Amino acid sequence: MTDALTDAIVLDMHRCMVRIRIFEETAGKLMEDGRIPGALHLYVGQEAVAAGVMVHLSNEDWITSTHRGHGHLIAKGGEFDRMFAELYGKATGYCKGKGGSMHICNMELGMLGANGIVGGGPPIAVGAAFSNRFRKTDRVACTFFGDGASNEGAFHEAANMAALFKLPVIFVCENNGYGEFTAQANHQAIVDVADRAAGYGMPGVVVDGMDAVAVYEAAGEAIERARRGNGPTLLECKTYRFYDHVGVRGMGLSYRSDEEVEYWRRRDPIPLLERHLAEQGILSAEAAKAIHDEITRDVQAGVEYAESSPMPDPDALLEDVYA
Amino acid sequence: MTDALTDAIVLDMHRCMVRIRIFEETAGKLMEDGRIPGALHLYVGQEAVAAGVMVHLSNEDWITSTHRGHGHLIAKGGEFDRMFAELYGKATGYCKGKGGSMHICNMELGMLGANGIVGGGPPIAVGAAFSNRFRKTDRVACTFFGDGASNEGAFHEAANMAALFKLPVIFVCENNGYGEFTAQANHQAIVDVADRAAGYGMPGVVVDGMDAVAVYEAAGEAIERARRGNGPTLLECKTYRFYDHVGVRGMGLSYRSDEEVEYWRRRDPIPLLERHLAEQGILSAEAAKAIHDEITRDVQAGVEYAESSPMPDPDALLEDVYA
Amino acid sequence: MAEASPQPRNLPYVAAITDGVREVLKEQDNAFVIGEDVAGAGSVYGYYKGLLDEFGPERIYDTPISEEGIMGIGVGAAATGCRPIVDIMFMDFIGECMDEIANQLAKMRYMFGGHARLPVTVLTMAGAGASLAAQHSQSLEAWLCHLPGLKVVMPATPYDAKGLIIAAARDDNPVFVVLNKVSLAMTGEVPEGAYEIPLGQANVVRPGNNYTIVATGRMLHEALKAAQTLSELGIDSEVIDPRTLQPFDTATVVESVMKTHRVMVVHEAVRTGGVGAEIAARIQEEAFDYLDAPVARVGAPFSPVPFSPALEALYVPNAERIVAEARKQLGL
Amino acid sequence: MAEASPQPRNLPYVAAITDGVREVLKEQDNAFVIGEDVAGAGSVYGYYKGLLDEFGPERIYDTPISEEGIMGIGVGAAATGCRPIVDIMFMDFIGECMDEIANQLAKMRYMFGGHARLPVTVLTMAGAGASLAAQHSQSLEAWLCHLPGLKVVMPATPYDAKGLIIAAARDDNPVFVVLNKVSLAMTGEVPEGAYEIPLGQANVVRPGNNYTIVATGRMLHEALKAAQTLSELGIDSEVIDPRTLQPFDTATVVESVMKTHRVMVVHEAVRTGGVGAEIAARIQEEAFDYLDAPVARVGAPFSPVPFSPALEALYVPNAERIVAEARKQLGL
Ligand SMILES: Cc1ncc(C[n+]2csc(CCOP(=O)(O)OP(=O)(O)O)c2C)c(N)n1
Ligand SMILES: Cc1ncc(C[n+]2csc(CCOP(=O)(O)OP(=O)(O)O)c2C)c(N)n1
Ligand SMILES: [Mg+2]
Ligand SMILES: [Mg+2]
Repeated sequence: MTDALTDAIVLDMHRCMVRIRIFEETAGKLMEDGRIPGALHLYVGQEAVAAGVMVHLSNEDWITSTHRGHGHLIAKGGEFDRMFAELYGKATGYCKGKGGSMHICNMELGMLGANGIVGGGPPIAVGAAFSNRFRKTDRVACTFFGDGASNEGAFHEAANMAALFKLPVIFVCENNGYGEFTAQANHQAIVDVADRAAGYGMPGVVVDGMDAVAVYEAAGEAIERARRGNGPTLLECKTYRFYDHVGVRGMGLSYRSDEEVEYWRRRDPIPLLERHLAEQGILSAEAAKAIHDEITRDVQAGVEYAESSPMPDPDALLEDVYA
Repeated sequence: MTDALTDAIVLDMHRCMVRIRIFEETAGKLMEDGRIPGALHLYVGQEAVAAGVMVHLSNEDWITSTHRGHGHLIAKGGEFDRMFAELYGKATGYCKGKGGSMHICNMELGMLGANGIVGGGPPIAVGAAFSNRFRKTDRVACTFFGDGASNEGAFHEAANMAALFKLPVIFVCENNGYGEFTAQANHQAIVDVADRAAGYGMPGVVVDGMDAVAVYEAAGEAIERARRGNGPTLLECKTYRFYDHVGVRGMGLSYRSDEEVEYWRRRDPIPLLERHLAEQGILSAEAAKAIHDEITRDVQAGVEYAESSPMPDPDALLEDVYA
Repeated sequence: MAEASPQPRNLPYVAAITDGVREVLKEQDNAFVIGEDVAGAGSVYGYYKGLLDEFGPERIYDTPISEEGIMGIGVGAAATGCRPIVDIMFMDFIGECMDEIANQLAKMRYMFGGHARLPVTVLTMAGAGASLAAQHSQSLEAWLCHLPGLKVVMPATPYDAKGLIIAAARDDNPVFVVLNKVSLAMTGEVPEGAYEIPLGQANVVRPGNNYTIVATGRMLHEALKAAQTLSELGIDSEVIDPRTLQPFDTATVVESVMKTHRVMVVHEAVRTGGVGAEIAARIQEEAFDYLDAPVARVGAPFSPVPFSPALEALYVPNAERIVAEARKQLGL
Repeated sequence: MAEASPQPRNLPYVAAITDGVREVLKEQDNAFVIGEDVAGAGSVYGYYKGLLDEFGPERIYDTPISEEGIMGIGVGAAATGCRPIVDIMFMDFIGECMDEIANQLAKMRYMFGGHARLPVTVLTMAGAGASLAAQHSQSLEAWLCHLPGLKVVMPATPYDAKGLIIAAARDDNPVFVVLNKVSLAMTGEVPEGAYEIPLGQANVVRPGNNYTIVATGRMLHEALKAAQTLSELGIDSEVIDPRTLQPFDTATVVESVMKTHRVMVVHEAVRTGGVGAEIAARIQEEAFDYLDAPVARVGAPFSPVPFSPALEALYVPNAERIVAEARKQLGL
């Protein structure tokens, strides 16, 4: 069985979610203001998934992420300063400014990168899980991917191989109902991506992705199962992105209704967890606010670090192509 | 409902299967003798699938095939002379000798080619089905593929799109238990490929691929369903190839036991159907033999045609690259 | 171009693409557009905006994120009588469907002994300079030009975008139209109505006497800027936009070189193994005795596209780099 | 080569591959082989035969038919500490995993700012001449050589096959070893024990004075035959096998050309857009003043590989064609 849910764990998840939220809102505004170049895909709304899964993992467990990857990295232990620096393209960023938002990574934290290729993560995670087994560790790999990504052939091949080899990998589908501007009903004829699991011979589990505790429980079982050598699980988390595919606009979008957004906003995973914490007497509203304030300051410090960091040296252009 | 099974239909299927069998055995020997260049993947053992599906189709219905494609073309109406000529690389072949066994085709018969790429057929068939719908015909597309091919991403993407668009396409998986030298249990963690259907939102049906009548019935339903606009079906036919992946050796192979081959040989679809035909008084043993003899002569004539046909002209090398 | 209307009209590159596709949908009943987010959203770059309303959902289709499947629909539908316009959102993603492109689309006709016709038009977005990093900034046309059976065009201007799309769609072969994302807002004259820029014919954009610059796609504009600077150094450059990379109009380039005796090839793609290598190899094959200096090549350096704007600015070729390379080549 | 045993021993190319992989599995605990039908069957061409028995199922793995997934295992396992040897049965199938190759394998290190190491060795089988038609006969190394982050080698002999495989596997970067199916039975000296052929160094196989032929892969042998014929015409050819195509040893080739003044590049791949274009472009860039004739190129014509033996014989470059092209180039 998975670790019993202690107060400490719930508080960890809460802090993690707030860290992601404030980082993302700040990053989004910096992009809109033209301070961060390129395109940012914000994780806002989906925080419970990253938090609920990652709280089970150590730095020796691997994850692969997506184009919407900041949340995964924060939950895996990413620091604001180096992350912002990367988004700014600065030399002090995790990737020396060469990766940016879509390729941000930290190998020491076991984070095998955001990925600009939809469906890019699963095959790599299966490779990492293969490696864990090969190197005789008991570590797992978790691959995060979207409902849209579940239609890529790469997902299919990775899932089949993982099940065949009974590899310690968890396929975490963050079903936010859209691939870019295309609603799920217009990209697949099924409602639950988890229904695909049976076709590979692995369990498929659906969980409320707005409920960190529910994600925690379901992920814990899948991870335990993987660690015990019983193979992969497809864990589908039903969630929602509060903003547009790129950027910080949430409402008034042509491809979804404001009512739908409001419905999901009422299910915002952070207030949901905070209510739970308050009811259980684990964290008062004031204490929660103090956490938000502290994290806001940390995020601000991160921005300042990034702003004051130098751009990469011209020589960096041709470095790191080969080992 | 699908057409009632008349004696004429069963006799058609029988003739079709015998045509395939004798063509293939002959072709295989010609390859072993070095008269046919390259590699031939023989369809022997699987004839009931091609026959049971194709008897429902007209020249306006499309099929895509595999590297193991002669049987599909014969069942779709391919003529021995032009087929042998193609296998010989002669100018009179269906592809003017440019395709050979792995690319043999006949567009007028609705046969979109054998395919050297495993998993190559399904996306093309989905395109053909899309085209049928677009051009407002009631024609269907059938795509044949192996158990091994079901692990290619291309199959996944094609199946998902077909179900999403409710396209008139039938995914006919010929599960012969092996992809080359790898048994199914070593390439996927499932027993029935049809289990994948639910993950796309289409029906999955398993049928005895050694029983032409059973294939006929199941295929008929799937095709009818498609024609009525109700979308695709994944039809899995359990079958077996009597010979090696390439060539005419059947026994003494390292990756499968002779007992296994013998088990399936006892289920040879042709004697099976002939017993049925004899029992029903539709076709006596002598009449059956006469069919075999007649087809043997036709095959021989086809070989002679091919042998006496000219090689392509050198100019042909650079022709047909562009329209 | 006979059909072009005489009325001058300026449009941005993005709208010229729309206009080209619109003309195709109007004139070809069997044409349809298919790709990721092309219908409802009109593509992430908006170049199909309005077409769904204008032509209806039977002519423009959103798909799942399945590049190999999408390209397969192109192949299967084309072989059976349609004229698909397939959209691959970023050229960087052609790797996802490279098998479908190389082994089916490019070869089916030949393998079938001529018994298939594949009138597929593929639109895809290439180019760096938008801080989109290594997986959303590539120019991979060299892969396609190495594949017999395909044609490849690279429109540099709004006029060319429309005219080449129409020509591509009228052609009975698979044609890749490699678009440039940084050019989307650039405006230029685009006549109303259908007109076609013949495939396989280069465009001598700036005539000149003693230097030739062959520049593909957006690099045309950098080459024109460079030509301006070079003219101040007494070099009168002829700037040629091949427009079509496959089949390549070697004759026009060679003719120019016979006049100018010195030539540079410029593209945005990685220099090593880019189409510039083939062009350079051909020039020296066919105009060897006319060359007063080696054929020069300008392209991206040998690294993936960096994210950081500071590095990307060094990465993408531009007028300055063209001038610098020309001075080196010409000993100025 | 210091480690090579002195004992001469002849092996066919197919066994030299096995021997190379065997040495790698012996010396690198974190190396494993993965691919379609590589374990039980020892590959369709048999070049892993015996390794399953020798090293056990923890070192050699059969996979489903899933090229993108297989390459993904290579990427993920390499980034996390293994040294995978990935087998892609036919080079024609790299299109199935081109995204994994181009966007993950080649770029991960760079995108990650150097924080990843991808010691993946990819073995794959190229080449025409076996009546396997358009989808089982291609030489697509040009796609790979256009991708910064990859290395590419093409062994022409049994000796090189073993030595280049070992060098590839010892390198900390992704290296593609492009094998040739028609060479499998060819024998040659292959020392016992581990030896390595340094990546990036060309091999001057036949020294000569007044003509240079640069020939890749199996074409080396055709070039050597052609050199023999040419010697009867008074042409003393130097024949160079680059061995590694990426990084390419331009210096050795240029040095030869400075001596001989005339050069031809030969490969089996389609001539247009093949690596020969890049090599030719570089030669004229770096040895322009030494060239007495344009750099000539011999490669496959611009069509898919035909099935018919009658046509395939015309398709694949050979000694005759090399001689004919050389005579044209040299005016003999
Ligand atoms: C191979 C590939 N195809 C298309 C895209 C363009 N693209 C980027 S994000 C995206 C939508 C992904 O949807 P989903 O997997 O559901 O993730 P979400 O954005 O909802 O988190 C698309 C189509 C891409 N980056 N890579
Ligand atoms: C993309 C691709 N990968 C691998 C191969 C090599 N190959 C040819 S046939 C085959 C096995 C196919 O198995 P299955 O789909 O079950 O068909 P069967 O041979 O059993 O009819 C393989 C791996 C190929 N032709 N194409
Ligand atoms: Mg989504
Ligand atoms: Mg099979």
